[in-house]
This record gives sequence, structure tokens and C-alpha cells, in this order.
Amino acid sequence: MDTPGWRISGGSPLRDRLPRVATVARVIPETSKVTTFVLDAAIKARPGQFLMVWLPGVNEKPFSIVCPDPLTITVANVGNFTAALHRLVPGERLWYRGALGRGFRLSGRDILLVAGGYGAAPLHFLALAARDSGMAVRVALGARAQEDLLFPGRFAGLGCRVWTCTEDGSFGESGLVTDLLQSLADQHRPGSVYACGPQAMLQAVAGICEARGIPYQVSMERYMRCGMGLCGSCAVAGRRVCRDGPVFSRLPPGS
Amino acid sequence: MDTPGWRISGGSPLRDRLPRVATVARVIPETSKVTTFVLDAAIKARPGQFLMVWLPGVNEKPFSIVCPDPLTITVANVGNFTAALHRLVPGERLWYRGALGRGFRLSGRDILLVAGGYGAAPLHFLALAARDSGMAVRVALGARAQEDLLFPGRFAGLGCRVWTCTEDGSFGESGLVTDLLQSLADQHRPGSVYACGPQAMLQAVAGICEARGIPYQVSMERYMRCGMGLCGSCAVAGRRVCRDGPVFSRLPPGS
Amino acid sequence: MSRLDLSVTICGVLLKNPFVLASGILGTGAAILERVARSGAGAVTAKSYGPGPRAGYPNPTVLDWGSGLINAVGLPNPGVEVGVGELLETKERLRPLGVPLIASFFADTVKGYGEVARTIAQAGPDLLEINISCPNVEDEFGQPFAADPRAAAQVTLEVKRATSLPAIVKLSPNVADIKAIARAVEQAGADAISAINTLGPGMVIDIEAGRPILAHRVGGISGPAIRPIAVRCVYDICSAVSIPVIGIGGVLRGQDAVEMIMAGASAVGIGSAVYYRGPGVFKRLEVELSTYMEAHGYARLADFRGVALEG
Amino acid sequence: MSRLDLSVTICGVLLKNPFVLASGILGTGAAILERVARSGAGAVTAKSYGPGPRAGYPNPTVLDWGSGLINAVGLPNPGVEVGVGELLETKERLRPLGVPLIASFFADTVKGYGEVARTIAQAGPDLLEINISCPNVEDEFGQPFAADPRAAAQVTLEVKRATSLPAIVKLSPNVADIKAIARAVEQAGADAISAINTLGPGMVIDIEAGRPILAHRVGGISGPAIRPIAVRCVYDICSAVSIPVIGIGGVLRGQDAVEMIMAGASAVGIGSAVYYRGPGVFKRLEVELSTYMEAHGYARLADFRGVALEG
Ligand SMILES: Cc1cc2nc3c(=O)[nH]c(=O)nc-3n(C[C@H](O)[C@H](O)[C@H](O)COP(=O)(O)OP(=O)(O)OC[C@H]3O[C@@H](n4cnc5c(N)ncnc54)[C@H](O)[C@@H]3O)c2cc1C
Ligand SMILES: Cc1cc2nc3c(=O)[nH]c(=O)nc-3n(C[C@H](O)[C@H](O)[C@H](O)COP(=O)(O)OP(=O)(O)OC[C@H]3O[C@@H](n4cnc5c(N)ncnc54)[C@H](O)[C@@H]3O)c2cc1C
Ligand SMILES: Cc1cc2nc3c(=O)[nH]c(=O)nc-3n(C[C@H](O)[C@H](O)[C@H](O)COP(=O)(O)O)c2cc1C
Ligand SMILES: Cc1cc2nc3c(=O)[nH]c(=O)nc-3n(C[C@H](O)[C@H](O)[C@H](O)COP(=O)(O)O)c2cc1C
Ligand code: FES
Ligand code: FES
Repeated sequence: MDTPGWRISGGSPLRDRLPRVATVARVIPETSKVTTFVLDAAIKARPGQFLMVWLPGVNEKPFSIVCPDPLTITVANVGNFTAALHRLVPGERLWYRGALGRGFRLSGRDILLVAGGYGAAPLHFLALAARDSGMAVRVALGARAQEDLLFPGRFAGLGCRVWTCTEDGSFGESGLVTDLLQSLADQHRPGSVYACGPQAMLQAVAGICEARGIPYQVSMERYMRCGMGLCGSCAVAGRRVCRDGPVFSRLPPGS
Repeated sequence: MDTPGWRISGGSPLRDRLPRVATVARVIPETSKVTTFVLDAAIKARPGQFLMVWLPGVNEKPFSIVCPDPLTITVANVGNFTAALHRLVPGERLWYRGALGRGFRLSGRDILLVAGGYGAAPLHFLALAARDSGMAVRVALGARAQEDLLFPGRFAGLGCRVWTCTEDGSFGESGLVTDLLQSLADQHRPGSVYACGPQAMLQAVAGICEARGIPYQVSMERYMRCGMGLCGSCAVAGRRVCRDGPVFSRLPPGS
Repeated sequence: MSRLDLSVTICGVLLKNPFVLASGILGTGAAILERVARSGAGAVTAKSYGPGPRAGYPNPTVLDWGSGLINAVGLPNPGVEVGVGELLETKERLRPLGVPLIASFFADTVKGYGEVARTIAQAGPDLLEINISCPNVEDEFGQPFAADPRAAAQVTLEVKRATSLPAIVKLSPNVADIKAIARAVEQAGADAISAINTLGPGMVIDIEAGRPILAHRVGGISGPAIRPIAVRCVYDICSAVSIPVIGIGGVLRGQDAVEMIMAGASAVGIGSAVYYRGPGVFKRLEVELSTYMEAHGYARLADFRGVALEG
Repeated sequence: MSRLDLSVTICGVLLKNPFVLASGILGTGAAILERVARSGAGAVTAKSYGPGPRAGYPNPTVLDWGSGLINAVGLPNPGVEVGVGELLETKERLRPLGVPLIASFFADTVKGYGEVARTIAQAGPDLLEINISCPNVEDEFGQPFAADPRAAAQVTLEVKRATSLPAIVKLSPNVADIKAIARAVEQAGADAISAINTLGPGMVIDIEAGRPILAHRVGGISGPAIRPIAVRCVYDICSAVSIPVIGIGGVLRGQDAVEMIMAGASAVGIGSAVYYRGPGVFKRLEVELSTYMEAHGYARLADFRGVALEG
């Protein structure tokens, strides 16, 4: 018979915090550079949390959770690791640690999501949760050109009202997603704004919302090593993006 | 904020299995050689389980639990360690690991306890539990002489019917407690016999009960090191007294 | 599970599964070793016998400090003369079960190792295990044989000269370069290596008493806490030598055993797990290992042994 | 708790409590070190800087394997030239808080240690910490400075010649005789010792991938698993030298810190606990330590420091 409590005392079963394996069930091309990977796994997670995805022999990097069940990530091909991910075909495997980090806190009756590039990834999970709590969800999507717009159909399918804009004017409004935010914020005054995208975009979002007194939350990116709040690699203005974030309810000063 | 589960993952809090300190609250002389120590501690335990009692700088040895709340042990002064225990006065401290081992399984409506020497210690705890389950409890106590008889008053106080015998005939019947058992077993045919005492006595008890088809349980003693089923010091006929026992529902063959 | 073959042959001795009871765990007598064999162990190691009787240290000798165990038992044993009798009876009882007996021993001089080996061989164990984690009384610094490649090799040579039984040398992790020790004993004729013995030493202080809890103050660490160290040692040893290795240290579950085998181990020693999961651990390890192998399409241990060493 | 005095003075530097953020934990920049100081640390150690920029190893670099952590980060740092600027800003921010700054550094030659020390001293840290757990490229076996008393002493001498700042030497547990190293660095002029750096190395293998998880394959063990080893090292060092010792390794709770202090430590390093309990751990350790001291009638740390060494 096991010692009562050996699982605790022994610690051995706590391989849980080590990477877990999952098989790629489906690969969905989203844009020319972005692909979605649906895994044969399901986890408990809150919108905004992320995974550390490991490809043995390659590297381990952070990716937002797009959907917890089936576990899904959406990846932009921007370098070595993401290229290796893009070579995965259904039946092949990847490993993940997580869900990690602090996610979004849902509040307000009608909310506005602002996504630049693959920033749409964590916001998709947020939209899923917001829909389940019966919130009204507006989404502002921005990209360079029409072919780079991520998830317009998915958000619409969830019952969100979607506005789009492209820098080259090839689809929707012409300009930056922050211009879109500005006009939407003034027209509708959302209860809360949730944003994810490049640092410059987040800075603009913060400025717009702070000027109008609209509460906002942003999901940030920083280079990560441990992903567990220990090594300090991801620190920005004294906050650890991997553990105190990646979602912050205001942009850390000086970030 | 603590990592959820750090207590489990970290393991550190599991100093629980290390010795715990307790203060001696009362010291009760029982016989010329036997003393009871009441501690300012309470534990969860089953009758028949034991403690490993540590005196820093002296040794660590096994003692039966006489009562779990307040935690109580009864000690015969037979050597170095027990002499050191006997020098403890109220306010001084000892350390213990436990409750350890497998205790008695209570069964039957009327039971007979057979104690030789300080074997009365674990049987006292058993009598407490039997009384709480409304069983009829008979007790046969044996000792060399009247002044060595342990707990006759305590058992009587619990509502048990007590028979005593001494080898020198100075009190109760004259003879061995196993003689007493023989006549009681024939007169009353108890549902179960529970015995604790020297090995020779246990052997006789086993013989008597097996001849009559009476279920019995014996609590054995062996020299112990780890007290946790690992080192094999206490092994008898392939069984570890510290973990498979000290209570056995039949005497291990060849023990 | 009928397709699965969990057996392994070490130095010509067949183990029906890779799980070996480690020395110093339960191995105090014939009856308890028979029980462990019946519980499903692939082989059993008796406690370490030395040249003469030793009382061992006073208690406390073994503790669970939360993430593992610590022990300073002090090699209590009745001496090899008495040991031969115990081992003979053990071998007798194990023979019908087809479970090999490993006889562990130690000494405090190189010559002593040869003498104890010669005596213990009379019991006819299947394998000898040389416990070299003892202080070398001839060494001016008194460091254990295990820490010095030359001393470890001398002991191995001496034992190989004294008997014709296959000899396993058990290595300590508390050394500067375990590969060097492994190579030295392989060259000296070791037939196999087991690793690791306990880590450290360590110390646990009781903050009420203000003193170390173990009577010996310090003790060797075993159990879950040492698993990554043990795996690295096995990996290092297997990348340095070609004799078989028994991987020991912190193995509690089938997955842990798979890890050891992937690091190159041929068999897997089970020590502290007997505390954490009871003597029934052998059967359960076999089930867990089999389940893993079936799920991964492995038919025998060789299919994944040492895969972590590649690439 | 007003009667309690948790302060300690090490090499003339006052710490308001004994809890020191260990090197390599969070210490990547001024803002995060300020945050740790504000969270209640008695002193903070920045990450180790080396002679030139290093990228460190690819990921995975840090893992929680169940009973502790394993890491192979590879000392990523921008080099000491950039480091001086980071440390200057850090010192600036810490000054008003009264929290001393410890600057950690490494090199791969004895001379290199002197040069890095001279540069880093320009930032005006309160204490230097010499990380000697790096391979000595001049040694024919490439073994770390930490494993060789002579090399450890040479590094200490060189640093003491290069600067007038008090120098702590950080020892590795992965050595044959830690007392010998401690004595050697004390004689060479070390003002204090910190111990231990990570244990091992160890290895964790993923049994699905069939390979070590860390990109570097092996890594140093920290956290709960190493506490008894760290306590024994501190105990050994304190029984060998008379300079103050910062005890590091597996301290998660106030009781663990008491254990370290009873083994002789003057201060207590906090590393992995930041993962297990968050940066708020410093405040909580202070409460736990104070509670213990009150319950036992201790007014200052000296009242129980080293008691386990006696008798
Ligand atoms: C919390 C979090 C969530 C994320 N979620 C997603 C997601 O859902 N989908 C997704 O596609 N990506 C996501 N990312 C980003 C993703 O981790 C990176 O794109 C990925 O690590 C790139 O790895 P690579 O090896 O392919 O590219 P790399 O070769 O590492 O670099 C790719 C690009 O990033 C630049 N770069 C690299 N390192 C840095 C740095 N330290 N600072 C600034 N620029 C740098 C390079 O110059 C290059 O242009 C997330 C990141 C974080 C922190
Ligand atoms: C499960 C269990 C429960 C126990 N409960 C109690 C209890 O409630 N009260 C109580 O007083 N005692 C109890 N004991 C016995 C108690 O542990 C011993 O009396 C005690 O260890 C003696 O220690 P010592 O140092 O005082 O005596 P020691 O000096 O160790 O010896 C005392 C006597 O025992 C003999 N002796 C020592 N070792 C052995 C051995 N291996 N085999 C045979 N004889 C030996 C000695 O020769 C001497 O006569 C229990 C033992 C066990 C195993
Ligand atoms: C209580 C105890 C006693 C031990 N005695 C011996 C011994 O006599 N000889 C020996 O070679 N190893 C001895 N060991 C070491 C084990 O055989 C084994 O190498 C070590 O415990 C690591 O394995 P584990 O983590 O599975 O316990 C002992 C270990 C423990 C815990
Ligand atoms: C992720 C990580 C990085 C580390 N980096 C360094 C370092 O750069 N320099 C150093 O001297 N020690 C470094 N260490 C060792 C710690 O300072 C500390 O000595 C060790 O982790 C033991 O303490 P702990 O158990 O409290 O973590 C590092 C430890 C970890 C976990
Ligand atoms: S990645 Fe290490 S602290 Fe965030
Ligand atoms: S005392 Fe160690 S097994 Fe019983």
C-alpha cells in the first residue's frame, strides 16, 4: 500500500510542471504567415494565459492560448522556432508547459478588443469567455494588408461586431488599428478595452484609454527564458511579464 | 502569491514526517519500574500504533500509544534510553514520529485483552476504543509480582472486567497470564483475543487461541531502526514489525 | 501484455524484469528477501556485509525530510562469516523462484575487499556488488574508495582476482568525475556498474532541539530529491563505458524507470520507493513500465535503452 | 515584534534582515532589483556579470521537476562594461531604501577575475560576490575553479588585489571537500563565503521525446531537494572558517532559515523560493522567522546562530 501522502511527500508525480506532449490534430492556415495548430489536448486556462511550447532540439517559446479545449495556438512565422512549428503536420507532436501567467480579468457589460497582428490570438480566447458570460463584444482588427488580417471570420462567428482596418487600405478602414480604436472609443465608449499587439500599438492604446478614463488591459510580450517568474529575463519596469503578466491592467511606466 | 500547489511541489512543509516536539505535562508513576508520561500533544492514531520517541543526544526508540489525546506513553525502565526517559520531569521535552505501524482491528461483541508487563500499554488504547464502540471488554493482566501489575485500576475505570495473576502469587491468581487466558477462553469464549507482551507469552497465546479457533491479534516487538518499513531491522519471518505490524492477526510462522 | 518482454540479462544472469531491490533496503534476512522476490522483483540485493560485525549507529538513522530520505545507518551487519550462512539460506529460497541474488559487501582496505569477496562467494550468489562508498583507511585523507579512480580500480582488481563471480561496482555520486571512476573500474575488470549510492552527505537540523536529528549528524540522501542527479550519473557512465549499468536513485514510478533506461541503464534499482509505495512497488512498477511500452509500441527494453544518449 | 532585532552586519555592511536575494534570480536590472528591495529583502545580489557579453543557452533553461528546480541558463549577461551601468543605476535606486547591493561576477581565467572585479567595482556595490563555479579554462582538466582549493584561492587573491571592496566567495557543493576550499579562500583573504551554488549537475529526460529536456542537457539543481546538502555544507564551512557565511539552498520558509542559521549562517540566500512563493516571500520569511524567535525568546539572530555546531 502507498504511504498515505506519498504523492505529496515523494514529489515524483509532479512531473506535471514539466512539458507535456500533445499531438497536432489539425493545421489551419490563417494568413500567408500565420497558422493555427489544434492539438489533441485540453487544459484549464484563463484568457490571456500562455504556453511555453517546446520542440525538442529546437527551442521553447511562449504562445498565447487561443482556445483551451481543444488546446489551440496560432503562430506567426517570424524566425527559427516559429518556422519549425510551421513545418509540423497533423500527427506530429509538440510539448507545452502551462497555462502560465496572469490572464485578463473580464469586467463591464460591453467590451472592445483591439488586436494588432497575431495579437488576435489571446483576444480570441477572451471573446469566447465574454460570449459565454453574455457580454457585448466589439473587435477592432488591424493589419498591414487584407491578407494579414487574423480571425475576422472567427470573431464574427462568435457573434462579435468586427471592425477592420489595414495600413494599405486593401480592406476595411485605411490606417492603424489605434485610429479605429479612437473613433470607436468616442462613438461607443466601451466599458473596457482589451488590447494585444506590438509594443508601440499598446502604448497608443494606453494613451487613448487613459485620456478618456476608459479602463484597459494589455497583453505584453517580452523575451522569455524560464516562464516561471524566476530568471528576470522578461522583466519590464520591475514586473515579470511571464508571471505578473502578460496581462497588465495598465502599461507599466517606462516599458 | 504562492504558486498554487507549491506546498506539494516544494515538499518543504513535509517536515511533518520529521520528529515533532512535545512537552511533558504530567509524569505518573505506575509501578516501581514503569512510568506514564502525558504530553501536551494530541495526534490521530489507531490502537496498537506506536511512536518513535527521540531524545536528542540519547536515542530514538519505539513506544506504544497509550492514549492519543492527550498523547500518552507508558515506559518500563529497562536500559539506557528508558532510563533517560524516566529522568524527564514536567516541562521538559521529547520528540516523536508517528503514529506508525498497523494497529488492531476491532471486531466481535466481546473481546478479551491479555497483557504481560508493559504490554498493557497498547491494550489500554484498545480498551478506550472498544468502550467507545460499546463492546464488552475483559482484561487478563499478568506480572511477576503485585507491584509490577500495570493499569489494573485504569482498565477497571474504563468499565472492563479485570482478572489478574502474578507469578509469585502476591496478587490475583498465581501463575502465568496465559494460564488465566486458558481458563477465561474456556469459560467465556471471547469473540476475539488481543495480546501484547513478551514473545514467549505471545506464542502461548497463539497456541491457545488456535487450538480453540478463537481469532486473535498480537502486538509484537522487535529492535527498530527506521520505523518506516525500509531498513529491514525489525523483520520477522518476512514481515516488518514497524510497518506490516506491530499488530499481526496471527503470529508470523517461525517468529 | 503478452508480447512484452521485460527481461534483461546482466553478466549472463537473467532477470525477468529490470527492477532490482537496492542494497540496504529490507535485505536483512532470507525470509524478507524471499518476500521481495515473491513481490515481483527481478533481482534482490542483500544488505552490505563487511569483514566483521558492526553495530551501526544509534537512532535516529533514517528520516523522511519532505523531498526525500536521509540515512546514516552505519552498515550494521553481523560480519561476512555469519553473512555467508544468511546468503546461503537466501539463495536456497530464491532458487525455485528464479530470482537472482546479488551479494553486496564492503571493507576498509583493498586486501580486505578481496578477503570478504572470497568468503562471500562461498554462498554462491549470482552476482557480487562491491560497495566502494566506504572510507579507505589506508588513504592518508581517509576519502572513500569511491572518490578515487585508482583506489576504485584496485578494489575491483582485488575482487576479480579473489573470485570468479561477476562483479558489479557500485559508484557514489559524490565525486568530481564519475566518468573517470567508471572507466577505471571497467578497465580493472568490473562486469557491471551500479549507480548511484546515496548523495551528499546532507544534514537535517531540528530547530527545536538546535541540533542535527541523525545521531551520526550527517547522512546520505535518497529518494525523489536525487533522481536528476542519478539520471545524469547513469547518462555519464553509459557514455563512458560499455559494461551494463544498474541505474539507482529516486525511482518511484514506471516513468522514472523509463528515464533511467533511456539514460542507458540495463536494470533499475529500487530503494526508497519501498518506503513511499510499499513492497508491492515491484508489481506496480512492472505494470507502469508495461503500460508505457505498450503505448509506445516497444516490445523489449532494448528498444529504448540509451536513446537519450544519441544525437 | 518590536523587541526583535533581525539585522546582521556582514563585512561592515548592515542588512536589516538576513534574507539576501541570490544571484541569477530576478537580478537582471535596476527596476526589478528595486522591487525586490521594496519587497523586504535584506540585501540583493545582481545576476553574475562576465568579461564579455554572453547569450546564454537556448530554451528550455529552467524546469520544475517536482522536488526542486533544474537550470542551465548559461550565465547570459551583457558583459561587465554594460553591467557597470546597470549596477550604478541599481545602487542609485537602492541607496534611499538602505538595502545593500551585492555584485556577482565570473571569469574564465584567474587574471580575468581581477579585471572584471576592477571594472565592476566602479559601480560602487556594497559587496562583491565571486562566482567560482565556472570552468577554469587554464586548468588542463577544465574543472571549475570551485573544485580546486588552489584555483579558488588564486582567484580570491587576485580579486582582493584588484579592489578594496569586501569580497564574498560563492562555493559549489560539487566538490570532494568543501572545508578545504573554504579554508583556502579564507586564507587568501575572502571576507565572507556564500554557499551553495546549484547542485549536480542533474538531468531530466522527457520519456516521450527520449531526450534531456534542458537544451544544455544537464543543469544545476536548486530548491527543496538540495536543502539538506546546503545545510551540511554551511555546517562544514562554519566549522572550518571564522568569516561570515551566507547560507543558500532550498530555503522556502522561516523554519528553513532557522536551520541555516543554526548551522552557522550569518545571512540566508533566497533563490528558488521566489518561484515557489513569489517575490512576496521576503516579507513572509521575515514574519515566519520573527514568529519563531518570539516563541523561543530569542531577541537577535546571534542568540541561536551556530547552535547546531556545538556539542
Ligand atoms: C506572452 C507571449 C505570448 C505570445 N503569443 C504569441 C502567439 O500567440 N503567436 C505568435 O506567433 N507569437 C506569440 N508570441 C511571440 C513568440 O513567442 C515569438 O514570435 C517567437 O518566440 C519567435 O521565435 P522565433 O525563433 O521564431 O523568432 P526569432 O528568431 O526569435 O525572432 C523573431 C523576430 O523577433 C525579433 N526578436 C527576437 N528576440 C527579440 C527580442 N528579445 N526583442 C525584440 N525583438 C526580438 C527578431 O529580430 C525577429 O524579427 C508571444 C510572446 C509572448 C511573450
Ligand atoms: C512496537 C513497539 C512498542 C513498544 N512499546 C513499548 C511501551 O509502550 N513501553 C515500553 O516501556 N516499551 C515499549 N517497547 C520497548 C521499548 O522500545 C524498549 O524497551 C526500549 O527500546 C528499550 O530501550 P533502552 O535503551 O532503555 O534499553 P536497552 O538498553 O536497549 O535494552 C533493554 C533490554 O532489552 C534487551 N534488548 C535490547 N535489544 C534487544 C534486542 N534486539 N532483542 C532482544 N532484547 C534486547 C536488553 O538486553 C535489555 O534487557 C516497545 C517496542 C516496540 C517494538
Ligand atoms: C536506509 C538505507 C540503507 C542503505 N544501505 C545501503 C547499503 O548497505 N549498501 C549500499 O550499497 N547502499 C545502501 N543504500 C543505498 C541504496 O542502495 C541506494 O543506492 C540509494 O538509496 C539510492 O536509491 P533510492 O533513491 O531508490 O533509495 C541504503 C539506502 C538507504 C535509504
Ligand atoms: C535560474 C537560476 C539562475 C541562477 N544564476 C546564478 C548566477 O548567475 N550566479 C550564481 O552565482 N548563482 C546562480 N544561481 C544559483 C542561486 O544563486 C543559488 O545559489 C541556488 O539556486 C541555490 O539556492 P535556492 O535553492 O534557494 O535556489 C542560479 C539559480 C537559478 C535557479
Ligand atoms: S521568463 Fe524568467 S522571469 Fe519571466
Ligand atoms: S525498523 Fe526499519 S523496516 Fe522496520
